[in-house]
Amino acid sequence: MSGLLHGLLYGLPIITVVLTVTALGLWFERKFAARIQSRKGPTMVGPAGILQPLADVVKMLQKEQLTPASADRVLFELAPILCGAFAVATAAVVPFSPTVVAADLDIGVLYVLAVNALVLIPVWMGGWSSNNKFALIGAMRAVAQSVSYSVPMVLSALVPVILAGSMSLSDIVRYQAEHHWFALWPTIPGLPAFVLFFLSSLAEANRIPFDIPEAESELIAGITTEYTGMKFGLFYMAEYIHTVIASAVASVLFLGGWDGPFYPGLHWMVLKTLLLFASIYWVRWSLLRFRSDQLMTLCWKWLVPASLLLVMAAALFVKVGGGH
Amino acid sequence: MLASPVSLALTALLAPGAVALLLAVATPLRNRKSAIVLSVLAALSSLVAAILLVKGQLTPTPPQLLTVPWLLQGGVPFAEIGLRIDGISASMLLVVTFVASCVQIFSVGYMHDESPPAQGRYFTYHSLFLTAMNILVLAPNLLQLFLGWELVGVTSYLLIGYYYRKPSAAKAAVKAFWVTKFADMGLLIGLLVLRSKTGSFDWDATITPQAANLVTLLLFVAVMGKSAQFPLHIWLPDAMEGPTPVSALLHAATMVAAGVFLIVRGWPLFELAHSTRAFMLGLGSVTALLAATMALFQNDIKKVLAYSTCSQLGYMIAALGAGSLLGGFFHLTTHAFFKALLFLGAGSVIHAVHSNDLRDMGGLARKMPVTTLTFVIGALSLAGLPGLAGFFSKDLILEAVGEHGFSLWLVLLLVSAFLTAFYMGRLLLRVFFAPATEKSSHAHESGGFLLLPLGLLAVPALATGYFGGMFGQLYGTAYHFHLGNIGILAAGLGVLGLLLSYVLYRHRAEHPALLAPLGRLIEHGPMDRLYEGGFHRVALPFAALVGWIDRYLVDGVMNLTGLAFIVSGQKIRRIQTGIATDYVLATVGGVLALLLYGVMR
Amino acid sequence: MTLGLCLILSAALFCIGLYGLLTHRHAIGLLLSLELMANATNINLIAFSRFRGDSMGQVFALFSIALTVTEVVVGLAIVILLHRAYRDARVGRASEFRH
Amino acid sequence: MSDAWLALFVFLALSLIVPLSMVGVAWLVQVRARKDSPLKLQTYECGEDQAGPTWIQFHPRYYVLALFFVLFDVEAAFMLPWGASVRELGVVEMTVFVLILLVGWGYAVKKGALRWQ
Amino acid sequence: MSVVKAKRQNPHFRLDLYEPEADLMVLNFGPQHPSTHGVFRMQLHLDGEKIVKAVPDLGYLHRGVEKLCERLTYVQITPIVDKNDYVSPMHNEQAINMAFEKLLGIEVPRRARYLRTIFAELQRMASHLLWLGTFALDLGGAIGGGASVFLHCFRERELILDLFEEVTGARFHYNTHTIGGNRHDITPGWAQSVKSALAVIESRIPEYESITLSNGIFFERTKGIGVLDGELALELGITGPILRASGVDHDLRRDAPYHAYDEIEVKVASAEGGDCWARSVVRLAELRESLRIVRALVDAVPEGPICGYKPIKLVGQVKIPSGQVYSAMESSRGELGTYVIAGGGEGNVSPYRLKIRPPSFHALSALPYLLPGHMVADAVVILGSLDPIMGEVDR
Amino acid sequence: MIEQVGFGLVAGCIVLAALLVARAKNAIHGVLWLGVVLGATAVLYVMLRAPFLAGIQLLLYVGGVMTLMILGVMLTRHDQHEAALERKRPWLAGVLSLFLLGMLVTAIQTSPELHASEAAPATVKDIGRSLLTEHVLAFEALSLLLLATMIGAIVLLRRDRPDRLVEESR
Repeated sequence: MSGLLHGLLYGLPIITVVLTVTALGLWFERKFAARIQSRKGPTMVGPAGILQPLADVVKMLQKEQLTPASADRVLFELAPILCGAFAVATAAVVPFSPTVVAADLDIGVLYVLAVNALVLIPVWMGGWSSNNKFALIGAMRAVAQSVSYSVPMVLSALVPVILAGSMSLSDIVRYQAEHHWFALWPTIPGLPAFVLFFLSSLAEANRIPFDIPEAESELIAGITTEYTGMKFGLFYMAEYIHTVIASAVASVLFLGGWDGPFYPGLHWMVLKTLLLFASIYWVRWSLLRFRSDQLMTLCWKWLVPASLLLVMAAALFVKVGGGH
Repeated sequence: MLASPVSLALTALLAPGAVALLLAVATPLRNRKSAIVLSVLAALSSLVAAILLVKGQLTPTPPQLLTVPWLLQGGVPFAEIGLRIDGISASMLLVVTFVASCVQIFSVGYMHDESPPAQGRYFTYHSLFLTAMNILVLAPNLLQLFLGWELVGVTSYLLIGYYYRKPSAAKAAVKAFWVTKFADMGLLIGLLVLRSKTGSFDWDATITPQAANLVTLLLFVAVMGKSAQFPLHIWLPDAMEGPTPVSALLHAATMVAAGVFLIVRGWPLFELAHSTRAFMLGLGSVTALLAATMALFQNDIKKVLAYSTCSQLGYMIAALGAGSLLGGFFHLTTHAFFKALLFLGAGSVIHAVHSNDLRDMGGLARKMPVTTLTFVIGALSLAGLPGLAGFFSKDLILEAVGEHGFSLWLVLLLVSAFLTAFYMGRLLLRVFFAPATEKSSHAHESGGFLLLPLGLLAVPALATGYFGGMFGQLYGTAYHFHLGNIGILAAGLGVLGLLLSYVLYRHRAEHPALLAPLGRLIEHGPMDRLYEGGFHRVALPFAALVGWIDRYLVDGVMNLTGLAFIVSGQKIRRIQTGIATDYVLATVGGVLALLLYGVMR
Repeated sequence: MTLGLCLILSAALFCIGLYGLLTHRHAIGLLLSLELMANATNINLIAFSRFRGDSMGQVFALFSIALTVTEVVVGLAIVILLHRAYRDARVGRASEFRH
Repeated sequence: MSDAWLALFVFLALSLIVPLSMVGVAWLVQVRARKDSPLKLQTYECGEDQAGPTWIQFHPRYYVLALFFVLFDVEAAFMLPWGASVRELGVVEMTVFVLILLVGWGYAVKKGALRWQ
Repeated sequence: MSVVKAKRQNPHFRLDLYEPEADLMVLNFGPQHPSTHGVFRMQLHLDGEKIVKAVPDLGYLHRGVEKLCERLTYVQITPIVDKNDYVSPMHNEQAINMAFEKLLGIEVPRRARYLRTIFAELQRMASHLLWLGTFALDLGGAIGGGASVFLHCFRERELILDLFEEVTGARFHYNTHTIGGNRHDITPGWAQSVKSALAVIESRIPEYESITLSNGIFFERTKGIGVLDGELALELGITGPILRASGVDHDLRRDAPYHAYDEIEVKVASAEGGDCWARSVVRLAELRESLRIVRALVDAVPEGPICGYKPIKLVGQVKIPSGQVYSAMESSRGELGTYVIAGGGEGNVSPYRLKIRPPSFHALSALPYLLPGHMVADAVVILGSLDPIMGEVDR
Repeated sequence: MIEQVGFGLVAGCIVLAALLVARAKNAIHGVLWLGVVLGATAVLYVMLRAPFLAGIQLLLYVGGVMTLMILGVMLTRHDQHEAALERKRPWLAGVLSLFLLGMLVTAIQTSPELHASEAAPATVKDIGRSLLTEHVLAFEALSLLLLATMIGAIVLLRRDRPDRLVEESR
């Protein structure tokens, strides 16, 4: 029974905080992008426009929800909900501090990977059920991109597992706190694996900056073309939530999670997450898009073998006695 | 020691085996040059393994066995298969792999003009043959030997029929196959008899002399087939339809010697079987003489060599019959080398002249000096010229036969030694030293791939004789050469034969008048005619009778049953809808019925 | 939750899969039903592993999952080939096999 | 089932409730059109009528990509338990495993099966 | 859809691209699409994401400008044609007035010619900046790096529009050219403003180049995409930067000088390759070249009248007797020609027939040749690299 | 208590979704329902103290096989996706299946109940050790199988020339 209580007591605040951070992140992104583009960004709603995301949500809630006549109705309605749910679900196993973790599973890494593999399904569902060609092309791109990038993601997630000798996220952080952050040492499997993991976990869910399935200059709005109102909002939100949580997971796996001097763990964790989060937007607002096939080639030709090599390198490192 | 004998033997066995399998399966690979490279590499690695094995066996070691049980029947293996490594198998392995390597290298040049797929096929067969031969050589018991024996027969069939578009080649292949298969029945029955008498397929099982006689006699039937002993020798000359390197490898050096090897391997049995050995001595001597006479008048260079092979195999059998294990095997070895050399030399000549016929050749000594030199070495070795390999082994045989006193068999063997020298002399003169003909005038020396194996083989053809001691060691018997009366006599006969041929054929292509009637008789192939007659008189009427019974009695019954099946089949075939789910349904129904039955019971 | 209950659940799943296998016409439907049946067997493996306190069942289930995945891969490739040949993925059309 | 898993299921339920409630609220407060218009429910195709069906048959080459993903995922599934206890286990076995798979990868790259277009 | 039929319809249907294992998806790309640069439709036949056949469909922005011109007096035409190529209105005005002047045989004063040249080049810069921005938008998306480039380009374009505003009072549809010269003279400090604006733009050009030409992603996305060979380009009547990117060195400013181009040397930029990359290279080089020309001319503007025609007081005042003429100039997109048959209308105040030859129209005709074989994402890039302005295509 | 309720929920979920798979009218829906079955099975695995297998089930089955299936459906023609509706002899199949179910249930009921062992459930490390020691041969053989599948599928699906097109254009 204590499990139920624990889930409730930690789950609710975590979800709330994640949502809030996401909203703040949205605001931050708009400000940040505006700065990059020599604009000011939102200024009207609240101080420095900080309540703009809230205004957006209210707007979306009010909008009329349309379901195209020729769509597959059930799947069409279901897709955004599942998408949002899966995006939040990953947060369950992330240790935000030594104690703040909703469910400290001993196969946490596997759970993260599995949920990531699932995100593809609602995305595809949304695209396919719209019965819209742009959405369908977006869905096919989403499938291809997710499946491709899930391979290097899984493999690079193996690196910390091997180094720490455990699949529990908490254990991995604890190990890093006792030794060193994996992104720093052993640098050779660590740092590239970090970059690989982070990028491919974004790419896998077709998230920024790998949002080719939604590339609006080509596909209008990709899979969300037919979505209106809050259902579109859910897709949109899920994207940001996912980005936040992917940042959190990456900082747990490679950047020592809550480990850091002077400040309590939670602060460090939030700081690292936000830094990664900001770096994504930095990339996003300054780079052009790859073509989908170029991304795919990049993944299969280089990232997959590279991640395999990293895994073997990590195993060798452990075997020769590094990190005890 | 680089590696354990077992792993060496495994290498020797598996390298060509793997290549054969790979080439058999991977058609794209087979259709390219890679087939040749792979095959030759496999043969060479086998050779290296064999050399190392022999080196290891030179110090006295107990036989190494690696066996796995086969065909378990209630926990008891029906037989075992595996490897047996001792002096005999190691030395035989060396001979086989050495000749095979030489022949494969030779084939690279010889088969050069064939299309790549055809070459690939050829080399695949070669690898297969080497595998089969190694299975045979390394066999720990008669059953596996039989396995290898049959496989070798199959590859022989494939290689004889290599030019399958040529009717004569196809016919020859079938003939060889059936004759040897017929003989192999003996081996099979012998095997079963052995098993029933001793409960195993091992040749060193305890057995009564009587049973040994029976078994060995049956085995010897197979040997007669494989080693082309009279009267089952008829397939060997026809087998010359295959490519010449094939003749060199299979039908001169290794496969036909498998029969001899069987006797050597089964010596514990044959040693007990005195009557069989007496039969062997007689038959071997007769074959030696008969084949030698037939070789006299052949105009096809390969047929001369083929009959000569028959004759030499007769020698070996006679030696074994006389009880000289070492003699038989020693001659097998030397013969393998010089006969392979001769065949390859003949191949080189045929390659240059584009004809098999002796009458088209002549004057090649100038044009093909290397071929000539090596060929002459081989021929003189075969003729038993003192100092060359053939002399020592032949001497050992004659000594062994003559050990029990002067006998008819010794005379036959001596005469055939004389004849051997005579026809080889004729061959040499006709091919190399006679005036050039139209065809041979355009001939020129062959390329490196053809000459390299000739050179390689010429060395043992020259020198194997001096390694008798080594072979003795491998066989666990002492060997000391001493020149006895018989040896001098044989050598003298050899020289005489050469001289006579020089006198008779120096200036003329035709046979001298003196020999003409004999020549006519033999040219028409008395044995073939005998077989043909037998075939017409006996087999055909019998076949007709069987055919009648078949057509009117059996067929009638069969047709009736067939009709019944067709009718019912047309009804039943509705079940076969071709729809997978229907089959699943039927399966489930069946399973359920079975379950029900189980529950009810 | 007892072993018996797990086995009954697995049996039910298996029979549903069998029903699907017998009734579906579309090749994809057949594959789906096969998946159900494979899943049923995996449940069995895990259940036995749980109630006997033995890791073997899990290892086997792991292998079984991997094998099922390859089965689906090949199965779908065949479906696609069938489709390529007949422009139709209904197994009934493939009854031309029998000719 | 340990407490952590119970907590996880609670969390999953919560994470499903969040988007559900959002959609629910949106359904309550959304602006509704006074009159239905079939044009509004038309599928968007840049303002034109749909040209041909959307749910078409796709090319099999997409399948090869998914196939490789699944097979590599299988590989990863086997690498996970190994990775968690590399310290006690061998690397060679896994190296062989990986190398064999890389052969398949090389084949696919050579045949150009991993392209997307 | 039968394959064979499709082949007959379009000789450039790429048969080798289509493997009939899958259905073709027919997709309307436009008219309401973010990347069609206006209202333009391409019907794409897709095999997966690969374009097998492309049918451009235009006319969504047809306003009947040419017909309208027959009802308007010569003076009224200038502000109307401003809206044709709404990205470079100056060129439209100049082209139409050049035709009328040629018909009337009026000499334009030297000062006016200088001003016209400066305006033309400034306009070219503004147009190319806008092209760069939208092209980056096509490549990078409105929510992404593309938007950043886009906004930066607009920032610089704004400077040029400010300059125009200072002279003409309008930011977009200037109506500043008239028959025989200009209507507005430059203000006293204008030359200085021009130079400071140019300095800003020049300082930012390396920035553009760093996010385009020296950017790996940009290279990957444009190199070898949409290759148009010079021969086909000539055959299709394509002119301007697209033609020059295909290796044909042709520029009216140098080859048939007008305005003050005979007094200044124009270094024509051209490139080999004919792909989107080459087109980008050419346009960026032209940006620099225009900058150089303006800078050279702005201090050398001679004194004198700005109009060689009597002051116009009424719209019907200009009367052109019967005659016909074709005159052409190099706009930002290529040869902008005007063909006028005068003598229609009541009292010779309107043209009998007026035909505009817009360069974008010809550029679009290359689409069926360029698109097949590429992917949907490339279609956007190719279209963007052609830089069509639907206002002048559909007129 | 919570276990019983949980098991009941999960089992109900599995059976219901499985029935929907078997009766699916649209192949895509069938695939998605299969996803529900597999996901619920993962929960069952968690209850059976096999969390690692649950994760693998999600990763491989739900993530992987579902994707494959979805693509498989999209690679066939859509007008036939509805063809799953056409079914054959549902009565016969139903009776057979029910019969089999009855027999199985009887067999399970009559066999002696196995009591839950209190042995510690297998951990991930146990599985890893078992894989690379006892089952190392099967493990390596699996990699060969995967290799064969890869190559086989590529070869199967490869086509050098679109021959149908050639015929048509003649």
